[in-house]
Amino acid sequence: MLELKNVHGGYGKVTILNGVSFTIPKASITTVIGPNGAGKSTVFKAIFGLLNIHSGQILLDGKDVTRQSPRQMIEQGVTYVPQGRNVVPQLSVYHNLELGGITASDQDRVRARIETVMDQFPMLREFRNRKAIELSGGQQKQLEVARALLLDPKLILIDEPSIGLSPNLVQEVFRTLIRLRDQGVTILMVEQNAKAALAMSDDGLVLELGQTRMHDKAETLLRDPRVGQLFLGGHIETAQSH
Amino acid sequence: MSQFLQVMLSGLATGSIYALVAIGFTLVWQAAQTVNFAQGEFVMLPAFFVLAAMKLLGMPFWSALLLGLAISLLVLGLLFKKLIVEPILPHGGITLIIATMALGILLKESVKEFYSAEAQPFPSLFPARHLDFHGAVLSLQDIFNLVLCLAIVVSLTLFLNRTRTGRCMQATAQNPAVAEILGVNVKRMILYTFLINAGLAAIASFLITPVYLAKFSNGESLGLIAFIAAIVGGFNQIRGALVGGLLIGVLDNLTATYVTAEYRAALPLVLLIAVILVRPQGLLGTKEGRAV
Amino acid sequence: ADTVKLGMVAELSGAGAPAGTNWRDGIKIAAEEINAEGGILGKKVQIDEYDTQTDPQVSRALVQKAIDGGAYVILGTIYSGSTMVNMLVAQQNSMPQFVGSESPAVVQKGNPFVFRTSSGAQKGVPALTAYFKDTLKAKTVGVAWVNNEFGKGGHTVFLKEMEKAGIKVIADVPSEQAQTDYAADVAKLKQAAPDAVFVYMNQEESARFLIEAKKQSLAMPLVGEVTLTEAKVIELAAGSAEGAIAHVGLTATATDVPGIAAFATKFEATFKRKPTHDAIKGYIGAWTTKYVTEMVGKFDGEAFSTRMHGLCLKVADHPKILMDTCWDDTGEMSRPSFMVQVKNGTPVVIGQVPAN
Amino acid sequence: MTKVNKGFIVAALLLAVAIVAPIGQGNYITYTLASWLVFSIAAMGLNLTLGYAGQISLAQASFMAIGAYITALLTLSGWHWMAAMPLGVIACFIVGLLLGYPALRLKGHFLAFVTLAFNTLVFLVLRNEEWLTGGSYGLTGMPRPGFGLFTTMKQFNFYYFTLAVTVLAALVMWGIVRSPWGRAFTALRENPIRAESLGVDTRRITLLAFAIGSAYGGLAGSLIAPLVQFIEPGSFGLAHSLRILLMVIVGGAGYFGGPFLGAAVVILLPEMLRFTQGYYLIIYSALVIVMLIFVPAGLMGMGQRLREKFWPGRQQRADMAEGARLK
Amino acid sequence: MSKPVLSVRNIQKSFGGIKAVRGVSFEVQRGEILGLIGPNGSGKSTLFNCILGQLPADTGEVEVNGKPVSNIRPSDLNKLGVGRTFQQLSVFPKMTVLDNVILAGQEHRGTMLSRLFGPGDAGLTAEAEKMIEFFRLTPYRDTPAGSLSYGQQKLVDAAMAFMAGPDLVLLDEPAGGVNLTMLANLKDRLVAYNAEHGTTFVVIEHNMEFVMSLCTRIIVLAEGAVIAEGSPAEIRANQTVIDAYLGG
Ligand SMILES: Nc1ncnc2c1ncn2[C@@H]1O[C@H](COP(=O)(O)OP(=O)(O)OP(=O)(O)O)[C@@H](O)[C@H]1O
Ligand SMILES: Nc1ncnc2c1ncn2[C@@H]1O[C@H](COP(=O)(O)OP(=O)(O)OP(=O)(O)O)[C@@H](O)[C@H]1O
Ligand SMILES: [Mg+2]
Ligand SMILES: [Mg+2]
Repeated sequence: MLELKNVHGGYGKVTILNGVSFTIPKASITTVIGPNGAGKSTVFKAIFGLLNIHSGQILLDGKDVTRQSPRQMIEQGVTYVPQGRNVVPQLSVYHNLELGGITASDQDRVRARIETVMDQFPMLREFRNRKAIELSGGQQKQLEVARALLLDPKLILIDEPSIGLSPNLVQEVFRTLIRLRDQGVTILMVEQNAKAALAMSDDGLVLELGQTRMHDKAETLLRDPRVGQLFLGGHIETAQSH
Repeated sequence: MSQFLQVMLSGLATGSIYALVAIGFTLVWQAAQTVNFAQGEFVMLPAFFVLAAMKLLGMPFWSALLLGLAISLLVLGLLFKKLIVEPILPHGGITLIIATMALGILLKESVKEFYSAEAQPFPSLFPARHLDFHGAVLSLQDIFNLVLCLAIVVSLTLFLNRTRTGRCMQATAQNPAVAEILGVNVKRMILYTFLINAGLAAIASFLITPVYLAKFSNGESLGLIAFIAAIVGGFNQIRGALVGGLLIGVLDNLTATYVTAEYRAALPLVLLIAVILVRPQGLLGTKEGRAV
Repeated sequence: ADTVKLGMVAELSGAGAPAGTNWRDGIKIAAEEINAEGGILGKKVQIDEYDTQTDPQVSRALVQKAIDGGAYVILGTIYSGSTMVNMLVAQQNSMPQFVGSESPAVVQKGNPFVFRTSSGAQKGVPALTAYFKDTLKAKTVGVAWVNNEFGKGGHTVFLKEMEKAGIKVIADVPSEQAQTDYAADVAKLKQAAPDAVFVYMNQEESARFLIEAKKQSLAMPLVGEVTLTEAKVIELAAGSAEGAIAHVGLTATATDVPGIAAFATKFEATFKRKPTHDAIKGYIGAWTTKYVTEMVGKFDGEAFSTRMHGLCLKVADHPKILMDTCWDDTGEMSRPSFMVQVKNGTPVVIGQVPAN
Repeated sequence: MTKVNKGFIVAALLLAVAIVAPIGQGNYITYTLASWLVFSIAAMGLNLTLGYAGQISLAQASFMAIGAYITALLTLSGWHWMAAMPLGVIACFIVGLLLGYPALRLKGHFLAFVTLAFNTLVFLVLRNEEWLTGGSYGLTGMPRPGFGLFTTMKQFNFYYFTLAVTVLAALVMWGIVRSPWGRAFTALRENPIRAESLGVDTRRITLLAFAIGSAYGGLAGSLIAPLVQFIEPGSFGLAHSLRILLMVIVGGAGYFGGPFLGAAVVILLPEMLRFTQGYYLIIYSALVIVMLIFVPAGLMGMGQRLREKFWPGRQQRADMAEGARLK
Repeated sequence: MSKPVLSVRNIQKSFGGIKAVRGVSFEVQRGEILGLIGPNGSGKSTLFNCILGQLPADTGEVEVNGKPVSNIRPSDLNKLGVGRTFQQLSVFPKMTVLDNVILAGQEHRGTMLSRLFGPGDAGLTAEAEKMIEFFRLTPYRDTPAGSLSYGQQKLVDAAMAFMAGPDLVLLDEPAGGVNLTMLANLKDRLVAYNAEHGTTFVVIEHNMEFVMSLCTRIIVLAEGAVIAEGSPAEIRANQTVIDAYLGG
């Protein structure tokens, strides 16, 4: 479905990605983990056409999509939820949602979808006429996640959806992702909440210093002691014991 | 009494002109989050396009007007966006502001060098009919300006808030990065903004030049007053420009008539500073929401 | 060298550009004519242009630059604010300077090197007193003036003159330079209803004032000094200038003066527009340079200035001076002048005022 | 440390250039160079307010006016410049402090408006209060200061006098921006809310940014008075404030050397273009636009751009040297 | 017991029609690590902002060490020894990481005047470098903070909160986006600070593992009001909390 071949790229003069290669199969969930600053978000930007790629290739369904613009990526069924806050501050919640479907030709369908996601995240319905900037951190994140679900993407790139979400909503988001996968959507996700994320994923990918270090079944990674030690907060248990 | 009425009405009429130019400021702000300091020159220039078309091409007035509008859209809309806004906008507002200041000088000096340094008469779009209200005189043009201004404010507000394109333009201005990843055609939205702005500037130009006369330096004070009007009304609301413009027009005339002519430029400013300090977001402006 | 440099320092850009460019173009015509007649003392005239951007500080720097560049006389500036500064530099370098400024202060500083090309407001405005008093028989007047150094000069003299003549000034309305909205100004005058109004502003301001006056049907006679009836003002104000009256020193419309008619024709042929009085002033400045230098017989600023004081040039001997002209010991200038009124869209001479 | 040393060498070189620049030049060039120095001082002040502290001010020319009029009035009435100047500077400091108050409530273009209005007010007061300021005729004939045997009546001497003042002013500014204050100013620009929560007294820092910037405007004004020996309200209008703003941006806002470069471009470039006659303002403004398109960070940012252009080599990510933990 | 480090009484705050905080009161004793949890939009951040003077509360009083601080400005509060972090990224983007961290400490050194004449780094470089080292940011010492990754900026923010040597620190979602291993370090750091200096912490967090293992006491907010309070174990077992927040 999505394949990265030895991608190098970065910001300005600095090279951040030093050869990232992986393939993810269709209708699967792959979680990317790695230390802060490893280049996880940068990989997403590279895929979505937001990065200066020096070399390498990105293939979507076998088609070369290296250096395509975000709009072209959206046209090919890719959506992207970046890390951090990404709302249009002065527009209402509803209009922010609507922007999520702005590229769709069938606007009635988008409107119907909006109703559905508002059922899923009731807060959005309650606050539909408020400015996005006025929402709390987690509420804004809900808005963003909901916004990504309005089109019919075949690939969702979602960067740390759990930041700022309360535990029950994290579960809700994960459930939604699983449901989407079951419908045939491919999901590539970054999560620091890695244990929970890997537990629901098919595959896991470890990124470090801008390189793919490991790529395996999610359970395998979860059980790998080195991974646990280095990236899953291995000694949280030990800390708990005293 | 008739003096007071005259001053009020004239103030409103002038104010509507300020408002017309000020709308451009608020529009560019709402759709690109920047300030075009060449706005005054944008209003000065279209009249010269028309004059040039009449003088050099020998066109009749009305077709020259149309040609002037078209050239304005091309030069002040398309070219401005392509050559100046697009390359500089990513580097931040203040850089673009300085660039537009330089552009203002460029336009002004070009008109002076290539057309004329002297003021030129400009035909009026309206018959010179004057209406009498209890001893105060108002021209047909004044009334038209007021009505048009109102209509533009209403339709632009509706367009920006009620249409999807309008909201895409706002999204582009407020958070271009997000607009881009959602698939909004950011460049096109910016183009729309500047095309509308150019159109407005051209209309304002055709309306005011018969009275203000066509002169290369006309933009200086007009741009400044309109900028003030936009701020006072509230930069993030189109209708703020209307209120700000009318307020300044009236205050200026009242000051000059009843208080002081030497300080006529100052008193409105002082009043407005007071207003701004009480309502930092401008009269009709809305707060920008949470900061923490 | 076989050329002599004239330093033309004027307002070629900024607010004063219209005046400055006319001044320059008048000088250009003069330079061509002078060169065609063999130059000054056999040397060709070369005009060095310096643009002050209507900024006094820049004008000062540029007079300095013109002097560094070897100019023989300075021609300019027109705005009194600029002249007041840069004439100090010319004076320090004993450099004769012809200015287009009309502010009284220019010739009151005891600068022996500065010479006017038109008479100052303190001469022009008093010439009007008789008109207000005897012709219009005004008991009360209003004055609408532009609040810059140009307008202020005229305003001060006017108030003094009216007081002397026993005419009451019942409305005193200052306005800003480049002002566009004259509604309040005219409304005030209308309310006060004086017998006549003295209008003392620059060109476009005059035109805008006249348009508004017409709109509010201001009924009393509007009388100005020089600008009010200039061709440009009439063109700009269109029908609204009808009936406006002014006292003018030199006007391109005084076509019964042969020199002026010839100049106006040549100017229009060259520049495709009508000359203003600034153009005529520049022209006269350049020609006077030639005449007086040749009287002195050498290029010597001190001698030139000494010769200028108390000098009278007659058209009979010096045709390009256009009208008989005299300079006094302060550099002030006098020559006969006209009263002009706009009739059917053209200024018509309605009377001559003798030199004062 | 090496960075500081490099800056020091550049500064020393520039100073050397500034010292020899007027030698063998005419009065006019010397005069222009002196006005470059004066405007550099004014721009330096605005650079602190705008470039470092991020507070938009469109009123720098009016502080030059205040400094210039105070100096002019006092020196005309017989004071020595050395006594008059501090008064002008202090007055500007205080007025700047007051002008800073709106900045505590207002941001962005609202602040721009208030400062713009202030500039207009100062202009009107100078023009209308003729009894004090000479109105639109201005004040003329201010004496240039003398120091024993060294008199500055000559253009040449006055230039060196101005240069000395400029160097002192630059040293003081350097002291300010490299002290913790400088960091606090930048923090105010970058993220005032976070700065406040870290103990930065943003009110005081905002006011100081205005006051110090204005004091530099005042200093420039007190030099303009004896330099031009004529001042009038029109020389301190809004257009001149914008010109100083242009200097700051063109030079590179927030760079220490920016104002000097910017002032040089804004003052000297038109001089160099003057041979193009009427077209020089057109060419000049077009050049400024082109420059902003290609080097938006101002001329000071250009060095960096050029370095990147000619030494395009890629750079490794910062943490590469640490090595991977997962082998 | 001694005076509470922080005492909050009846804080209320509405935005237009929305009652974000509806009369919250609590006390924090010296040396406590208090957790503040609750669903999105329950008013946690708003409560922090009211306590810290970033937003004016509609009603209510706040005392720090027995001193009323209701109308005090954040900078003065910070000088009383109260540090904080923000929920959203909040660094000085164009300043280097080192400058960010030094700035956080410099305002506590000397007076306004001495800072003008003192050394450029206020003598803080060594201390700041140690802090940077701890958060594994040494390679980024001279990088502008704005070009760090999300998690790295979060760490810079945390580092800044510690630079002033605070008495009381309020942390708004310190764990968001931070790698679990680094998070464990952060937790150790908090615990160590708490043990060594008696520093008191109030932590807003949605990462339950982190909160439960770190805090000594937890307050749960929902719709602007306190709905539960107790030890981690009690909270974990509380059905209301499970329904409103933790989920099944
Ligand atoms: N805009 C930028 N400009 C320059 N460098 C950047 C930029 N964004 C990120 N970097 C650098 O790129 C590297 C990788 O960043 P990235 O955001 O991809 O990390 P990440 O793996 O997503 O980390 P996190 O878990 O903290 O989100 C970091 O070292 C960071 O310093
Ligand atoms: N400036 C504001 N204007 C309007 N409403 C606001 C504003 N700030 C906060 N609110 C509202 O107040 C409520 C509480 O917000 P707050 O940010 O305190 O929530 P929170 O508990 O921190 O949530 P989260 O866990 O998502 O960060 C929310 O409903 C929010 O929409
Ligand atoms: Mg990331
Ligand atoms: Mg929150």
